[in-house]
Amino acid sequence: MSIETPEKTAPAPPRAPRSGGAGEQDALRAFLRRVPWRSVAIVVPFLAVFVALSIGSPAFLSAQNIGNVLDRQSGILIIAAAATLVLIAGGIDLSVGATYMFTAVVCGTIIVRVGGETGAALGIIVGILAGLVIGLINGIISTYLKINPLIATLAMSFIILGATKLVSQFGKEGVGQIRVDVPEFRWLALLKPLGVSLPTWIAFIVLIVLGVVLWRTTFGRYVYAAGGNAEAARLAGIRVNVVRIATFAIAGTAAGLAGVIDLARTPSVPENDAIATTLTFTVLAGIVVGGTSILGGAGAVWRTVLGILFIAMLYNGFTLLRIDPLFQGIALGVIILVAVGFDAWSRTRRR
Amino acid sequence: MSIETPEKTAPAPPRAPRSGGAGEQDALRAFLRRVPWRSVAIVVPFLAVFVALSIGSPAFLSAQNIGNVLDRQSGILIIAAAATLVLIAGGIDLSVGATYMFTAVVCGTIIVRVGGETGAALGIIVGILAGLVIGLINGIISTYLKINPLIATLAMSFIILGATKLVSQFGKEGVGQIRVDVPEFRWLALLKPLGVSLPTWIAFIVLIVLGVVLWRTTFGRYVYAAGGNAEAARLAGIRVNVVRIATFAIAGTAAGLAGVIDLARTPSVPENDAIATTLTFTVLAGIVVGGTSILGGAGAVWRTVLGILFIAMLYNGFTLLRIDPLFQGIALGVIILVAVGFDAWSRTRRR
Amino acid sequence: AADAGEAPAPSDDDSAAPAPTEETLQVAFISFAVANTYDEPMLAEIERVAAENNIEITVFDGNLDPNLQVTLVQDVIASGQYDGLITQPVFGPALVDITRQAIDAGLTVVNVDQILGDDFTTGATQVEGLAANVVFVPSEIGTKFGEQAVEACASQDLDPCNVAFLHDVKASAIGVALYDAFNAVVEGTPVQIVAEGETFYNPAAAQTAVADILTANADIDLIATSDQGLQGAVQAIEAAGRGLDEFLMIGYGGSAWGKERVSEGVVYSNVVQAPATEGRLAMEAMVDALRNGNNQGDIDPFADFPNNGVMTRDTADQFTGEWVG
Amino acid sequence: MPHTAIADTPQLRVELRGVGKSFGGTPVLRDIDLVLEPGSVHALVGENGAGKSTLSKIISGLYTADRGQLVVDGEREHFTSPREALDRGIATIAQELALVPELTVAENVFLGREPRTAGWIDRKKLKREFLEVAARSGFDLDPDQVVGGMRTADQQKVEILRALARGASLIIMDEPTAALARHDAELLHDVVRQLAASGRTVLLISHFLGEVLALADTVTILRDGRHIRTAPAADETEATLIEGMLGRTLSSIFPDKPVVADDAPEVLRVSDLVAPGVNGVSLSVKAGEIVGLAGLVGAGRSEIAHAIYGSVPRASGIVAIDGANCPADIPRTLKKGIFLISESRKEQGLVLGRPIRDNVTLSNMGQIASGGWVRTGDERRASRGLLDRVTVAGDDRRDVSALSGGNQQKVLFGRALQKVRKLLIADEPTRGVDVGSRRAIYDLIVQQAEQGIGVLVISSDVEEVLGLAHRVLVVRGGRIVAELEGDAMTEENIITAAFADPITTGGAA
Ligand SMILES: Nc1ncnc2c1ncn2[C@@H]1O[C@H](COP(=O)(O)OP(=O)(O)OP(=O)(O)O)[C@@H](O)[C@H]1O
Ligand SMILES: Nc1ncnc2c1ncn2[C@@H]1O[C@H](COP(=O)(O)OP(=O)(O)OP(=O)(O)O)[C@@H](O)[C@H]1O
Ligand SMILES: [Mg+2]
Ligand SMILES: [Mg+2]
Repeated sequence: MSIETPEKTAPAPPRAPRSGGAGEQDALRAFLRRVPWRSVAIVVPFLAVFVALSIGSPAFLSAQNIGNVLDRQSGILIIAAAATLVLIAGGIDLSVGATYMFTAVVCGTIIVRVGGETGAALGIIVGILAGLVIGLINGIISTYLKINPLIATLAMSFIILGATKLVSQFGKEGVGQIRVDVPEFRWLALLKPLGVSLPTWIAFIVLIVLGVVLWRTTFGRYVYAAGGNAEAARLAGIRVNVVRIATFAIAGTAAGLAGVIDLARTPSVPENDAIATTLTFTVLAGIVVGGTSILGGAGAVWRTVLGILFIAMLYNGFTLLRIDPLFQGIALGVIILVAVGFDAWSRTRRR
Repeated sequence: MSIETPEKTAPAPPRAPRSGGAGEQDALRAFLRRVPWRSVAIVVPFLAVFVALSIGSPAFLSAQNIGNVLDRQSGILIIAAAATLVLIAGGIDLSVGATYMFTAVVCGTIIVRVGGETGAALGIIVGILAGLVIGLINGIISTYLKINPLIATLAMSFIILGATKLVSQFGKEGVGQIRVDVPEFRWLALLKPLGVSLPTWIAFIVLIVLGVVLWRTTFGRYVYAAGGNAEAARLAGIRVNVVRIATFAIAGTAAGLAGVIDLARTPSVPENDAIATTLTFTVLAGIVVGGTSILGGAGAVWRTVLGILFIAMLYNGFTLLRIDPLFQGIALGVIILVAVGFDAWSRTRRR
Repeated sequence: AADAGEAPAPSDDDSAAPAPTEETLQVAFISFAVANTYDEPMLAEIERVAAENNIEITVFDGNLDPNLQVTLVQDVIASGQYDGLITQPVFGPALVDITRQAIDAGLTVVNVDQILGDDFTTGATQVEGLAANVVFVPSEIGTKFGEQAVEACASQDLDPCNVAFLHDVKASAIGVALYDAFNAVVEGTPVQIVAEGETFYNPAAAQTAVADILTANADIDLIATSDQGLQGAVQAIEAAGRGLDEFLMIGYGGSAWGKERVSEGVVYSNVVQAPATEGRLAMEAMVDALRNGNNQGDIDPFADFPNNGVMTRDTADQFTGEWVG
Repeated sequence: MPHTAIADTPQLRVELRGVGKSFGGTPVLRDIDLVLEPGSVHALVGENGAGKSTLSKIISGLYTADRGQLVVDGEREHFTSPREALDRGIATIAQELALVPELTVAENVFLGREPRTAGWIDRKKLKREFLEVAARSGFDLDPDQVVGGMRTADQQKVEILRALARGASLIIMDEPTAALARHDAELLHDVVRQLAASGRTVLLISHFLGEVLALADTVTILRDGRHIRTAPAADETEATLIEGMLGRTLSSIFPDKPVVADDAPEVLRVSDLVAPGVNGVSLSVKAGEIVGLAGLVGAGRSEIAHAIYGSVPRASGIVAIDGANCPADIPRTLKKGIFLISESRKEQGLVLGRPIRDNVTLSNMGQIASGGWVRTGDERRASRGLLDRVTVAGDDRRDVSALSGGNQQKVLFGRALQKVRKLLIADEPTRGVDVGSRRAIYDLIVQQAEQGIGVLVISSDVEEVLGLAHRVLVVRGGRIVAELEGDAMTEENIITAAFADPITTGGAA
């Protein structure tokens, strides 16, 4: 599992409404204070569910099942990790689902139209670049044009979904659907280096890179600062708008990459706005369940990974345990409430 | 049109990061400062589109068409107005769509099972009460249990949608659907006092009431205070949690009312989670386009009405003008960007 | 790459001869969802027949949202620009009222593909005054599907025969009707549903569901689901490193993809749906009603299909595969 | 109904017995005994983080004590919310402004106590009562102005009016004058005296010892959460208070001014600068020179600082560092060697929720990173070194919001020290800072000047400007209206210039 993304040195505690100077405290207390309760908080229900499923279903812990879960979540994990940066920097991107679908359609259209290895290579590159461009546009309108990122990316997602439908007209031969079941392209999903699917590897690498960028680079610091206190960041010499645009660009590129990967996995594009909306929703739900604040300034990639995998694990478990689909929603909701409630409770305890 | 909901006395100015200090200003400046630029900002694109459509399509301004638009938006307007209170008080309710669907199913099931006038009356009452109860639960878990309202109501919506499916099993006779095409109930949608549909009247009254409550009552002040600065509100002796729970309860009740009204209009319940999600999405989009902040503390009911009707008017216009569906999404996105961009631009100008 | 299912040639000469001199008529088509592979051939046929008869079609995108469809019909009535209306309901009960209003407003209304009304077990018209009703009946599909499940299991003498059943949307009206009919047929046979999932008409979702089902159940014999579901199932089986021949598969939908798999023998059989035929029949009925004032009433789109509308390996080449899948 | 009539306010005797309070295991208050006599002004002094605000929050119901009792008029009370304390007649002016930004002045003042008829706000009465309260205090505020856009000082006045409007018997004032200019502070002093004369109790927390001695009947000193002593104010002097607070003596609040060489080069030259709130400013600062910018609140001093720093667009004019033009773009001004410590550490300075370490190094990541990659070892050392220089002890991986106000201010100072600069602008560097820390900050400013750095100090505290600066520029209406040097640098001259009628001096228009 790719949850070992390095942990932030000092976990961001909730912003206490007000506090003063800490006099002196002894070493033990200082240590206890430093134990990342908030992190533990979400890790505990995650592990609890993991253990429960391992016991409840013999198939759960099988290499195949874990492999399946990770493989199918690779796209979402990539997007969610990048979207975490956007949130931390104080933005929000509601267009990732639409971008994901758009890039898949663009990539597929090129593969169908150009064909062969050239087509596949071109499709992959142009698909990812399309994501980058959309991300840049999102970033620019929500910073320089000062449109609230929520509306900016919502409106963008209408536009992108519209564009998707137009592009897909070119990807079809006559009446039909873009289908790219060609080996020149599908290796992207079918290769299994060291027994782990290529999408999983790609996701793993992207998560590590984004996690480390956030944790150990100046850019990462600027991302936290931009979201934590934009005015202070600006006065400290950080180009907040540039940082925010960069996070949007990263999210767009990630959505592009995920769209391309999932196209190779599927390998066809369902044209359905609801899928785009659901994806955006799932991504945000995972991020928030992981504990990253939508208000910006706090959060981490590893949290998002936990949040996304937590929900994915539940769905996987429902199927393995043969829980009637009619009851799955209720179970999911209750488990999330318990998990997040535990998190909230442990944070109150901290004081 | 019911957009004449009273305006807040003092328009909320943007929180300037802090800018050039005007030392002393004369009366004119003081007056100009108080002109509600922000309000004007969203009114201008609204009127522009309204006029453009009136010119572009002869059918647009017809009593029938305007009546249609208002009638079909009545449920959404009711929910959105109430959800505006939740946002202003610093919460957010992602479960309104699910609640809407749940109450419709509960109401429909009772009407089918009990039958007659008793069934209709009972269905209406229990449906609305179900909304109230859900709202109270939302409020309690997101205040006293300290679960972020975003996650709390998201998880609740999974639970409610699951419950909807279970309840609907009882509402069907055999393979069919819950259908409540009985006059004892449908008068709710079919009556047209003074030529305007009853749902439109109900929406009109609810909007006026909520608008005035927000504008002129102490409760309204507390709603702004709870969202604008919860700590300050608490220090001033306001029971912030109670105020927030009340807004959630209002939103739940509104969703219940809207579910009942729309059931009478339709008069059957589609079992489709996507509809619930879309409704929540539409409601939030309308609120945000109208200019209410999702960060709380600022906004107004009339803004929400404008935002919802703006989007509804655009869709209506697309149909009347026979715009190719493939281009509608793009057009919608671009127009929203322009409208909100204008709003943002006029706010920058203010300084 | 999948070849697009060619639109079936017009089966016979039109009942209403085109009369180019007649005035151009306006017909609105309230689609299920415009960007949808199942709907595309239907729309193409509707437009082809319309063009031949000097009729202009305006397409509206229902986008899988019944409320939106109601809204669109309201707008169509209010605009006063249309002579005819074709509905393809996302959710039959929701459109009943507004369709009545459209009929009262003088529009000629034809319903296509999906049930308009609340009874999903009959192809009979449920709204008085429809010019024609050209639908598939979910419970009939379910019955045929159940029969195919029994046959497929019998073909390999499996008793019990463990079935993974993937709903499209379990709680949907169509889903319920189809599943109930399926169950009614398989009751008392070796067919046993041991796993369920949902596809949401999306191969990727089906892939996920089937992967999990295969992980949890070592002994699945037959996978029963729609064509989109089967696409996902094939991906999942291949991804799991299992052989396609280890499983019996039956589908419904009658797509070109499904036809191909049936003729290859990968899929045992496929219960046909016929969007293009439906589109053609619906538009022809519309022309007939508008130009000649003839209401054709209930039309069974499968009337002319061979083998009771079921593709098997032997009969596959008698079918067209009307949509791509 | 708000009771605005003073006569019918009951007197209240509030007592703390053995009160203790800890946060996360760290004791913040230990065994405090305190009696607040009715009709008196009781001052509470102590270093930043001594526990003054915590103590006041226990009385006002925001916190509950872990140990000990709160006794009001002989009854044991156990407030669980500010609401209960308010009902008992205890109102608070919080240290951090607690206003609702989107509501108007009058609405904020009467928040929670609106004159109403069955839930409806009686707007006429609201206004009338507001005017009454405002008149009583002497503060001039527009009741209909939205609070969010107002300057800090005016917001502070709203906060004060709110406590008055409650008609409370005990009013807790937590550093009410920290953000007020002298004139407004004096108005508040009158109010405090009035309150005490009318039999109410005022608990005053302040770092201005002069103010404390002038107003208070009784003074209580806290140090590290411990009660040091309570004594009549008449028995105390600034020196005894400081000794009690710090546990050591402080010979003088201000360090000696460094010597500026006559031939010291000019580091900063500003010519005809026009920007929002700045109406044509020219000034210069020499290497090693400390220049003070004085003026009333809202005079435009902060605006001048921001225009020089380049954080707001300039309409015209030139800012030159060492003779080289400096564009209005923060990263580039930083490179040229200008650094601004802005006036509001919470809004413009610190990233709360992030570690102290990140906050200290934020402006100069290049020094501890190669190619964007942070060398954590270097960062740890750099951060430790800077924090040692500004005397902030403890683990620097803690959230910066865990520090007391004074220490937060020092963290910001540490950020300025990370690199050798040419010009340091310090805007209200000691707002809310205790005497001990204040001296530490002055020492830092002087150290900087001694190294040849030009310093521009902005302060509303005239004494501070006089005590630190070699030269004082008085600002009014976005212009420099006076330049005072040597013997001309007197409080009277500054105040005269700051208030002077524009027509007689012809300075402002
Ligand atoms: N909510 C809280 N959580 C944790 N620690 C706190 C909290 N509030 C205060 N503290 C700690 O309690 C101590 C006392 O804080 P307090 O605010 O009472 O100081 P103060 O005397 O008012 O200081 P200042 O003069 O800076 O206002 C400080 O060490 C502070 O860090
Ligand atoms: N509504 C407003 N719009 C624009 N500028 C404002 C507004 N309210 C306050 N300001 C400016 O913001 C600045 C910061 O206010 P603050 O109370 O901190 O003043 P100050 O910094 O003490 O005064 P100075 O400007 O002399 O430094 C003020 O100078 C004031 O002119
Ligand atoms: Mg304090
Ligand atoms: Mg200032």
